[in-house]
Amino acid sequence: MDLKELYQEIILDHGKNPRNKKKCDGFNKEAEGYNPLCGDKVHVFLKLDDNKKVIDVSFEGEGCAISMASASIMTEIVKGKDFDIAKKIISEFLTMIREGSKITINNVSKNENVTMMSLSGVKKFPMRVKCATLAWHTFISAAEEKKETVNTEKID
Amino acid sequence: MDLKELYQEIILDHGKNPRNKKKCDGFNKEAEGYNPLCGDKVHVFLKLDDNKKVIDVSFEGEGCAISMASASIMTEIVKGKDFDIAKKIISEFLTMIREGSKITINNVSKNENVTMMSLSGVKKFPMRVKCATLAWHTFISAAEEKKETVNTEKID
Amino acid sequence: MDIKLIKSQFPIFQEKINGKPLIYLDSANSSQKPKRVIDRISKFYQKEFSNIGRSVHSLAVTATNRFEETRDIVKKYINAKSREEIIFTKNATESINLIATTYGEKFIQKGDEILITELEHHSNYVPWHFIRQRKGAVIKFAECNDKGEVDVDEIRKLISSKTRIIALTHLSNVTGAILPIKKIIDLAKTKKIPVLIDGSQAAPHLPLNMQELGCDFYAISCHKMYGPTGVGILYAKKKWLDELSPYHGGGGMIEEVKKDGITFAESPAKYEAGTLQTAEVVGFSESIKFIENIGIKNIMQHEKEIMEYGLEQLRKHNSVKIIGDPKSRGSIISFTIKGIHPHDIATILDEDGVAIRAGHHCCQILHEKFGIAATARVSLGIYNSKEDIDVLSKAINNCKKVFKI
Amino acid sequence: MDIKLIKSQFPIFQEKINGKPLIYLDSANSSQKPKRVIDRISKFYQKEFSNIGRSVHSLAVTATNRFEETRDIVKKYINAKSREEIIFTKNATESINLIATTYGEKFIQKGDEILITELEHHSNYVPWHFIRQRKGAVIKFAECNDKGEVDVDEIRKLISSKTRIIALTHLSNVTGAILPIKKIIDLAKTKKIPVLIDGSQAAPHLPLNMQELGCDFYAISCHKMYGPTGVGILYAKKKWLDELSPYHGGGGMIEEVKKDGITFAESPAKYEAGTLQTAEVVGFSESIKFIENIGIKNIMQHEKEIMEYGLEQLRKHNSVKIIGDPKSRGSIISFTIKGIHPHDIATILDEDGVAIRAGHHCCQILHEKFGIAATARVSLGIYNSKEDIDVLSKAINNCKKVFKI
Ligand SMILES: Cc1ncc(COP(=O)(O)O)c(C=O)c1O
Ligand SMILES: Cc1ncc(COP(=O)(O)O)c(C=O)c1O
Repeated sequence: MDLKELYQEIILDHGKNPRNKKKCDGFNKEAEGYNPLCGDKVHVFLKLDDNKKVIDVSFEGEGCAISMASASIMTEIVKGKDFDIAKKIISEFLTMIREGSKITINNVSKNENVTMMSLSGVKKFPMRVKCATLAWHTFISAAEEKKETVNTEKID
Repeated sequence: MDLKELYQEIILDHGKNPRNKKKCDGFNKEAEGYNPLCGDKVHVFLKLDDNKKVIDVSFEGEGCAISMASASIMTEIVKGKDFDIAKKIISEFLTMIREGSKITINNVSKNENVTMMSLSGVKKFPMRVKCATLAWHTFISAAEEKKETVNTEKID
Repeated sequence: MDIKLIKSQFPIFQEKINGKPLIYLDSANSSQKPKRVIDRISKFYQKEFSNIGRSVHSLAVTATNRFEETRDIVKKYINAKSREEIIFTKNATESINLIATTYGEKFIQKGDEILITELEHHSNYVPWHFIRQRKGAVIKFAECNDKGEVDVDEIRKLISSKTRIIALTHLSNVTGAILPIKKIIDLAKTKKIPVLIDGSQAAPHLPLNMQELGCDFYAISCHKMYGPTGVGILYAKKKWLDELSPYHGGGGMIEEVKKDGITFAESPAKYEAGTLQTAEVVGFSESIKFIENIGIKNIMQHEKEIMEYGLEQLRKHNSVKIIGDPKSRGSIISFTIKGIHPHDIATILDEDGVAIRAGHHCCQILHEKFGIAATARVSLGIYNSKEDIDVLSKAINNCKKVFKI
Repeated sequence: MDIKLIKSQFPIFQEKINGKPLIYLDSANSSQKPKRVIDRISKFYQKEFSNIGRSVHSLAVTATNRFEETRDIVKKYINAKSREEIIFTKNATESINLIATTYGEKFIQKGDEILITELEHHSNYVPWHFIRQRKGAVIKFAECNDKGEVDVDEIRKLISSKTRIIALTHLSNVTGAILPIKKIIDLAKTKKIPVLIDGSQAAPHLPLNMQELGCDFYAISCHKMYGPTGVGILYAKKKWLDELSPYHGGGGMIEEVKKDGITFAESPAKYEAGTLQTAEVVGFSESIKFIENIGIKNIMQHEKEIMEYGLEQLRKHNSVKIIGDPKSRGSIISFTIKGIHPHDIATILDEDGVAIRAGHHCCQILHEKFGIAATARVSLGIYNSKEDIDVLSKAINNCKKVFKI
């Protein structure tokens, strides 16, 4: 049943108890994301060091289980990684969500891979894809210091 | 065949050789009529005496055979009659065009009755009804000194 | 009244959604269409189609007659004083924009006040916002109380000598509240302030009587009235249509066109530029016949029964919170479930074939007021039954199961 | 190409007009609809209908996909750069009003010049007239020559440092002239003046390639393209849609709505307020497929052949005068008959089942220029054949007989 694929244990857990849902200490970059269709909002806070390594990352926001879980998972995945690597991972993640492909990049642990893949169920729910991708886009926007709010109507 | 009813000999004759198509001498009232759908235009000139008798009446204008014939016939019918009687005749004429009734008023000669009835064929051609009634409305407008152009979209 | 029989007139209910029968609870968004409406459109294209009002050939005459007959049918259905008061637009949104623009342009100046309510759909706020921006006017929002209603006193309080128009919804598309518009219109009349009613939600569910209401403008959305998409109606008192400027410029709305000036046709032509939604308008005549055949009173009564059953069933769920509790309620129920976001609810319900809407329903002001980003909304049509509510209720249980609540 | 087979796809040709087969020569007014378009609309209502873009349930997903797929199909068909450049309106008239209003509001000031031509349909003049009135701008009319054409030099002559926009028809709906719009656009580019093309008549008959043309705006009327009524298209370069203000305000075109301010969605949503013409847009996807199946080149060639045969046959009638003689002509022929008013011609032709249009065809400026109040107009579609012209020719003989010419 597709619903079980969508609302996997991992997602329900992250949705209910999102990790890193706060303003992280000493963040030096941030960005907002917005999904005008649903009203989902996410605000990403990011601490990059001079070598562009993600020292810390967190988010605030409100939205459906998918968007909150997705934001929570995103913070776990990218924290501690170099931004360039994080960007590659995110690119694979977005392709996975859109096209149902596997994640093959070897910069993520097996565990991380499983966690990211827990969001693969949204592919069968086209109206929910944007919920799953919002935080990831917003992270990149924060790191690259784009001025505008990420708007799911403008991306994807 | 309906076409023969529409384009009766009398109408073709009046259409080709309209009577009283000029500015009549000494007119003291006038009004314009316009059919925005077809572009038919008619300008009625009218000489009423103090007793409201139609001393002279004429028209200028351009339009289809029906509208020109109808204007020509109108001038013939009302000329020499008291305005109040002309108004009654016109009222019967308009009902005839709309509802296909006969003209029973006894202020018109048998000949005049036949001439007016020659326009009865338009009833079967709803898009042409306004062509047949424009001049008659405009005559009344002239006599009653209404300011606005008669517009077939506003009447009927 | 045999609801099964009525429902069987809607072909869509033969479809399966995720293998389940369709339980359509999203009629406030757009209603489904009965076969006679769908067939009328087809037949029109198949046998009668031509552009209207311009050509003198037989097809054009037929098409024009069918189109204009619909205007008469609408006039009669809403009891307007004259057919010239019925303008066909593309949706209720255009109807409201038309008035906001033409009335606003002429009668609203810097510092003038536009009075709307916190319940308004974006379609009855954004057009006034444009006027606010262009003219430097002020928009005042009549407050909505805890029950999701706006009462006459709230309106009275906000009326001032600068109020130029009152624009408000007849029936809230979120709380379902039916506003006391007759009283508000009567009040406004004593102050000589024109009133625009957004009837998008009311028109499918309440009797409409323009002469009795006495409002100046009334906007209708035909696709919510079992009608085709692409048609809206603007009712406006004749004096306004005479007084206001035209809106869209183009073919059909002119009287005479010269290089240095243009004169315009009278209404309704004045406000209907270009080729109209001919087939859709003709199709809509069947929607009104459909409603009239059942009788709007019967529709109201049936929907009320289902709505009340729905409230009862929803209230049985501890975790469900119903938004607003209006004394007079149309067949709309918005709710939230503690711990489950409305979008997740909608997705899970859909698995059971239950179609509801989740979101802010184009009422962000109201959602902000209630401090929630989104709600789930159940809205009814004549085809709904108590069984639909039962399926809904079971599907809500499923939501709770998925989310382990 | 088997025209009989193509014609058989149009149900209306099974109808009799005054007991005669329908000879439809009024496609410039509105084209007839092939069965696949009619059926698509029915099927959509029967099996897929729901409001789009707002709900997350399955029906809404399907409907949204069908709707947005049509945008992609249109984008591809007219070779726009991106799908965001395709705005669905209710007709070409609205498309032009949208641009005249939003562009005019922002970029046209007192004394500025709007350059149009004497060939323009009222829909491409009245909206600019509104801007002229509101802003104190000037409208300059490029002259149409005896052949019913407007050439590049005429445009060049009128361009000044005050010209803010050039708006002109691609194909005249009276003389049939195809204007050298590519050259005019190239010229305008050197002067940095944006160009709006009224493509209402061209779109059904000529290949469309926005990127090659390079125009800023292009208006299309879907009901003239074998499509449903109630849909038009506005193509606009992305940069304009980003830069101009929204037009209608309402649901779907906003980003965030607060009491003291509103931010707007990006195009296309920015310009598509309220519930759209969902079924009609979806139906239109079949119109494009219909055209593509035949091939626009084949359509052009066929229509050209019939049009030339029509000119030849009409010229055989001494009393017939053809209006204009453009070098490059679309399948439109306007004419007069000495001694018979066009309305009488149309009525008499109709008795023989021949549907033509008579009047000023929403081009009063042009008719005044030619010193005639009205013309009779024959306009072709893919379903017309030489036999239709033969029936027309005989029907004209009948006109002459009735009028004893
Ligand atoms: C050249 C031209 N422009 C504009 C229009 C207006 O198109 P629509 O009626 O679809 O708005 C037409 C058709 O009537 C036309 O022929
Ligand atoms: C209260 C209200 N007003 C206006 C609208 C807009 O109607 P439409 O989408 O037909 O323009 C809607 C429906 O979406 C509504 O519910």
